[in-house]
Amino acid sequence: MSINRKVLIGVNNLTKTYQKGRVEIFRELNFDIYEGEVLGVVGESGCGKTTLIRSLLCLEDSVSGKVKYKGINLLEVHENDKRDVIRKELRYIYQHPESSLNPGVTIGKSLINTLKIYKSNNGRNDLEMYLELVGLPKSYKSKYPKELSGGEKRRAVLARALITKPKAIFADEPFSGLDKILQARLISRLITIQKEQNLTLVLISHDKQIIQTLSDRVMELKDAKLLVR
Amino acid sequence: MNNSFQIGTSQIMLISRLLARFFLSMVFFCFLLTFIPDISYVDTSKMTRFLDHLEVLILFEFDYSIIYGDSVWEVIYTNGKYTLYLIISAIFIIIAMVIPLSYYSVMYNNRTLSKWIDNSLFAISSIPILILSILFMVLATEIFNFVPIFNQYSGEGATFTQKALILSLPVLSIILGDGIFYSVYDSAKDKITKIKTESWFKGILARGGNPRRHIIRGIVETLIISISGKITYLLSGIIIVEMVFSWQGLGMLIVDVFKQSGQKDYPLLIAIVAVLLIIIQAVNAAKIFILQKLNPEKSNGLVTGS
Amino acid sequence: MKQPIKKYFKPQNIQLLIGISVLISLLTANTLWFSQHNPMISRGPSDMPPQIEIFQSLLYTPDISTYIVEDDTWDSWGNSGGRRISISSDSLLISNFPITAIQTGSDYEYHPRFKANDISELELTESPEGMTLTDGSIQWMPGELQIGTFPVSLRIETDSTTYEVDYTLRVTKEFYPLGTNERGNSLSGLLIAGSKWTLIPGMIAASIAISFGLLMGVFSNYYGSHVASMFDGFSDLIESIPALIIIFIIAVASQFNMYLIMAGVGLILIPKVYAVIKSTVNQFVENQFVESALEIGFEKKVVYWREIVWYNCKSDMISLTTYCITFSILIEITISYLNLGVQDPDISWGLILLEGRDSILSGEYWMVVFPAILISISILGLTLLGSGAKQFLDPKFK
Amino acid sequence: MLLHVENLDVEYEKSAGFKKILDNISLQIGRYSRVGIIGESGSGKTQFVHSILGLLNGSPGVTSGKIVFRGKELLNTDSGDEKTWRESYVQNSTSVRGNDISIIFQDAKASLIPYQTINEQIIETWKFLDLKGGEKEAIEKASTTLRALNLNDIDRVLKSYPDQMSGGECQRVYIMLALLGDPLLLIADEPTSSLDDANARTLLNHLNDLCTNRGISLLLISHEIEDIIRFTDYVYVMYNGSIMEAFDISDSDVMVSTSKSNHPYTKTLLQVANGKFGVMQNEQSISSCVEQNKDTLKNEFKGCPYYYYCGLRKELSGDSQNKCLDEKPALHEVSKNNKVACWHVD
Repeated sequence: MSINRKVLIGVNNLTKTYQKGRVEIFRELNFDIYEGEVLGVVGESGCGKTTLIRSLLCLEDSVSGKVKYKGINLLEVHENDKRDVIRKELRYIYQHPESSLNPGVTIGKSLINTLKIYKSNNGRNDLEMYLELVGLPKSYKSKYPKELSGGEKRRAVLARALITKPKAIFADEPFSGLDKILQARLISRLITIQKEQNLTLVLISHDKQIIQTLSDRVMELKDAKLLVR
Repeated sequence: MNNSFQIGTSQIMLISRLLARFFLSMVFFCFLLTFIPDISYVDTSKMTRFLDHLEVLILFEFDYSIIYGDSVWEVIYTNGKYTLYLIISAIFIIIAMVIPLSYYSVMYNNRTLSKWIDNSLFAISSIPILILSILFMVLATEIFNFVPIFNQYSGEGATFTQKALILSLPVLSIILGDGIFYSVYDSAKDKITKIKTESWFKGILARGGNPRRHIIRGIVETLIISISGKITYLLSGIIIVEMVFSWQGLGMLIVDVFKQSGQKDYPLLIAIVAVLLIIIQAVNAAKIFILQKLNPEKSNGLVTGS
Repeated sequence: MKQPIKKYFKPQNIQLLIGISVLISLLTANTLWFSQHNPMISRGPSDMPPQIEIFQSLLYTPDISTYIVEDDTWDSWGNSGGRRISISSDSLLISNFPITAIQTGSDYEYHPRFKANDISELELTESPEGMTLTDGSIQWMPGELQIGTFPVSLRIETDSTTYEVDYTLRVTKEFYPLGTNERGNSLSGLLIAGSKWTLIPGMIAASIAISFGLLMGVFSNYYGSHVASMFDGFSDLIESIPALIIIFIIAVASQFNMYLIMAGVGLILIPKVYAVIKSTVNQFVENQFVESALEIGFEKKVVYWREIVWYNCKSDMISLTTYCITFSILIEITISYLNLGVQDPDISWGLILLEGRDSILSGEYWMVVFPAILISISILGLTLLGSGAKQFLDPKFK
Repeated sequence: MLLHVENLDVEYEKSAGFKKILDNISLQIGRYSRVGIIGESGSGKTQFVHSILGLLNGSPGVTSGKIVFRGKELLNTDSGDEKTWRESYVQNSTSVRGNDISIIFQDAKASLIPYQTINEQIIETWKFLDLKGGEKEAIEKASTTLRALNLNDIDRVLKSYPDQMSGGECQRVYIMLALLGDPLLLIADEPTSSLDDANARTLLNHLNDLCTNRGISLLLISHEIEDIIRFTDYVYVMYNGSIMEAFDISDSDVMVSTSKSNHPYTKTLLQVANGKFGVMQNEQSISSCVEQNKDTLKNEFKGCPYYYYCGLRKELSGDSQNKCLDEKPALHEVSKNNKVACWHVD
């Protein structure tokens, strides 16, 4: 993987404090995310790797430093135009599928609702294309999240994220809680999609083994320091 | 009244919290009183009238009641006994009936009898307390040709069954009417089915143990919470039952005060409502202490939310 | 192995069926009352038992007097009527009671059954014109003009003594299926008239409770914690005092104006709706659903109002509305029964119950039993409607 | 032979009909032996273990099969009509729990009674098994077992509630409770999956030593293949309710190379365990895997459970593929210590 790729997001001296500055999660981190690469973020559970990515995407408060994306510092973007600047292109996938799927409505309906936001007119066949892409049969669009198994829910969440055609996807523990073999199936599906769409993929996980085999570069967060390999 | 319990704070804090709630609702009651049209307050502004009522409450000016002449406390004492009897026996019978019924219906739920019990309880629960008490009256007069009104009790010649009827029918109609019993029974049943799916329940079974003691404890826990949630509802029921069976309790007093035309007896009204609210807070306090005893692990220093 | 229940016999379909039928009957009763107004409560004889025979035999024991006739005495005018000594009716030898209130044109038939079996001869000593006694059963077809009360007496001769049984028969022109009260109003008319105080005030209370409860439930999360604590304080305050006392105050303050009282009922039900909505919305906030919906690009109000409320709280709304209606019916009959609600010239179920109360002593139960049954059925029906609709709307993800 | 299970079937009633959870499972455990079961979640391993102790709560539960423990029949579905064998099954399995066979669960903290101190729970379990000796002996015996599992400051643990203890401590306490009645067989249903890797390994080591010197045979269930291979001698591979392969690894203590096992599913499992995720290419395309779940739900699918994913099937000719589709292969001996359920492996 040649390193001289175009930098998608440049981060310098990113600091996140907690309880009004008394507790520091991490301080002055500098790293770059290249376009089209698979970046792994590893660390013990509770070491703040999720908060690192969430502060990157301005989902956390009391964060200082500079996050340069297309020349704008994301941290200074005002609250109500975050929707157009950040959310259009940078997608964050939550760890638990329940927080991304509306339990009261079928998978198809929630995907169509997301499609409508991104103004893609041919809703019907787009929906089926995306379901097929993540490996769910078309008949699943009339099912409710409750009727799906763990792996299938995660595929639906992946489909929902891909619909927004993001430039980069930040996935928080997308495979935790699944069996090794199920994780393996999900991973190979994710990799094939990432290759096809030349997507930047940032994976957060506490399982070093998976991240090692998957990502081009690995960032390990250990007691507020960042070592990149 | 949220049914969570504040753990970790010491007992004094809990008592003060309940007292604050009691005082706040009394102030709210005095504020509501100012809306009652009354000839003696026709010219005074609402504010002064509100302060008047508050003064009665805070300075305990309960020595003179307009209807009954003698001091309010005498009236409360003589009539309060009967209402207290109704409340205590209602709560006691609910507990005594829910534990076996819910245990039986969940443990042997495939039997038709338990289904029959559920459906009939659900049907009865849709009958309001007023209707149920009137129907009980009709049944009593038809079968025992004796009208179970309160003043018959002290009358001579009242046989044992008549006395028993007079005492039991009001309590039964409070419990079964308006779905009070059914909702407590239902929450107890849900709790048992939930316990049966807990992994510590399966743990007990796996160790060859007999989980009956734990199921009963679970029922008692839900009972306390759902009864304390329903206590204000129970008091409304008591007012109705006292009117139908003409019991000389606080409920009848309240209705008489409200039915008075002209000068309303405010000190008596405030005193009665104060007593009722104290009963409500007492039940809440009992709930908190019993729950702390049932869940010891939650009370020693661990701060957990509701 | 038993097959799972057929699709259409599921419990919620049955509940829906009962609920809708009760709702429709209440609505028809309302429209009937508003369209015809007074003529339904026609003036009839007072304290008439229900003319439907089963009800009359069940709910009313007619007063029958029985006599023993000394056959060998002559009265002063020389005819052989003989002196009559009245005996208490419970030593009556007749085991089934006659129907004593009928309508003109209906064919009346009464076949007395006797406890003693040594009956030698039956004879109708006194009867309205046209009544016949044929082989042990009295038959009669009252003509159009025969209205009013007619005494009937039956002589029964056994081997040892002769008895005589008297009762009065009342014939009316109109048909009173459920009987009449002291002032002669037909109970069925009264009940239909009374139904106007069920759905309309119920809708008032429900609309207030649901709208305020919903707004408070959503805004308590929408605008952050200080708003939430204000709403919590408000709902705790209302719930701390027993509902009936607050209703009494509102009733007295509004001089028994039912619409204001029902608005008060709506106010009292707000905390209940608020608690349900708040807990559902809190669930979505806690498991980061709101944050991820915002992150994917929905606006805040779309997330709250469509994703959470419209998709997930619809079923709770319906079951809460039916609860509010049943609660307001409950309150209406209670305060009218205590004479603090609907006042005399007006009609409501509570008032009928109040009138019926003193008729219990005199054994006329129909004035109490019919409204009681009707109220219970309508409350049961509405509750079933609520729970059936709730299960029907969200069977999938519950 | 300590425990002998013969073609056990378990079915659950679902809205779409009856789903076969276990399809004729047979298994033997000898005295002092170590047996492991590998399988994905949802392959029915937990249901199998619970059915031995009669802890299944779905209906109808066990439909046919035989379970014999030390010669005594716990379950025998062809010994009379359903009512009698079900009653004797419930009776026997309850009598066996705690003193002959005991089980430890996945989430130990949730399997302990939340509102009782560990002390009270020991005494209560002691009374359940009505063992001789008073409370002092119970605490004494419990502390020796806890020391064997090298739990530090036992007195604090005895007085505390489950919420106040870490996952590892809870699991050790629960193992102690399970061994209080000196059972002959200990079933460990994924004991370490809620712990992180470090103390999972130490816990299993202690458990293994405890079982060896107390002569308790161990049935270890897990989806972590390394634990199974390190701690057991005989391994059953379960997939979708039936046994795919059973092989003996007592002689080879080194990490089993893929050649040792023959069934395609076991091969994929072992490769995934070694971190080679590229292996997925030799499986069928993933979308077909979802169709397969739907069919088994309605019980019409009589073919091999691994049919949809099977990589081996891709190179086969048409008619041999139909053989996989319409008939389920039975376990047959392939070599001295290896049985495989696949038509095309011999």
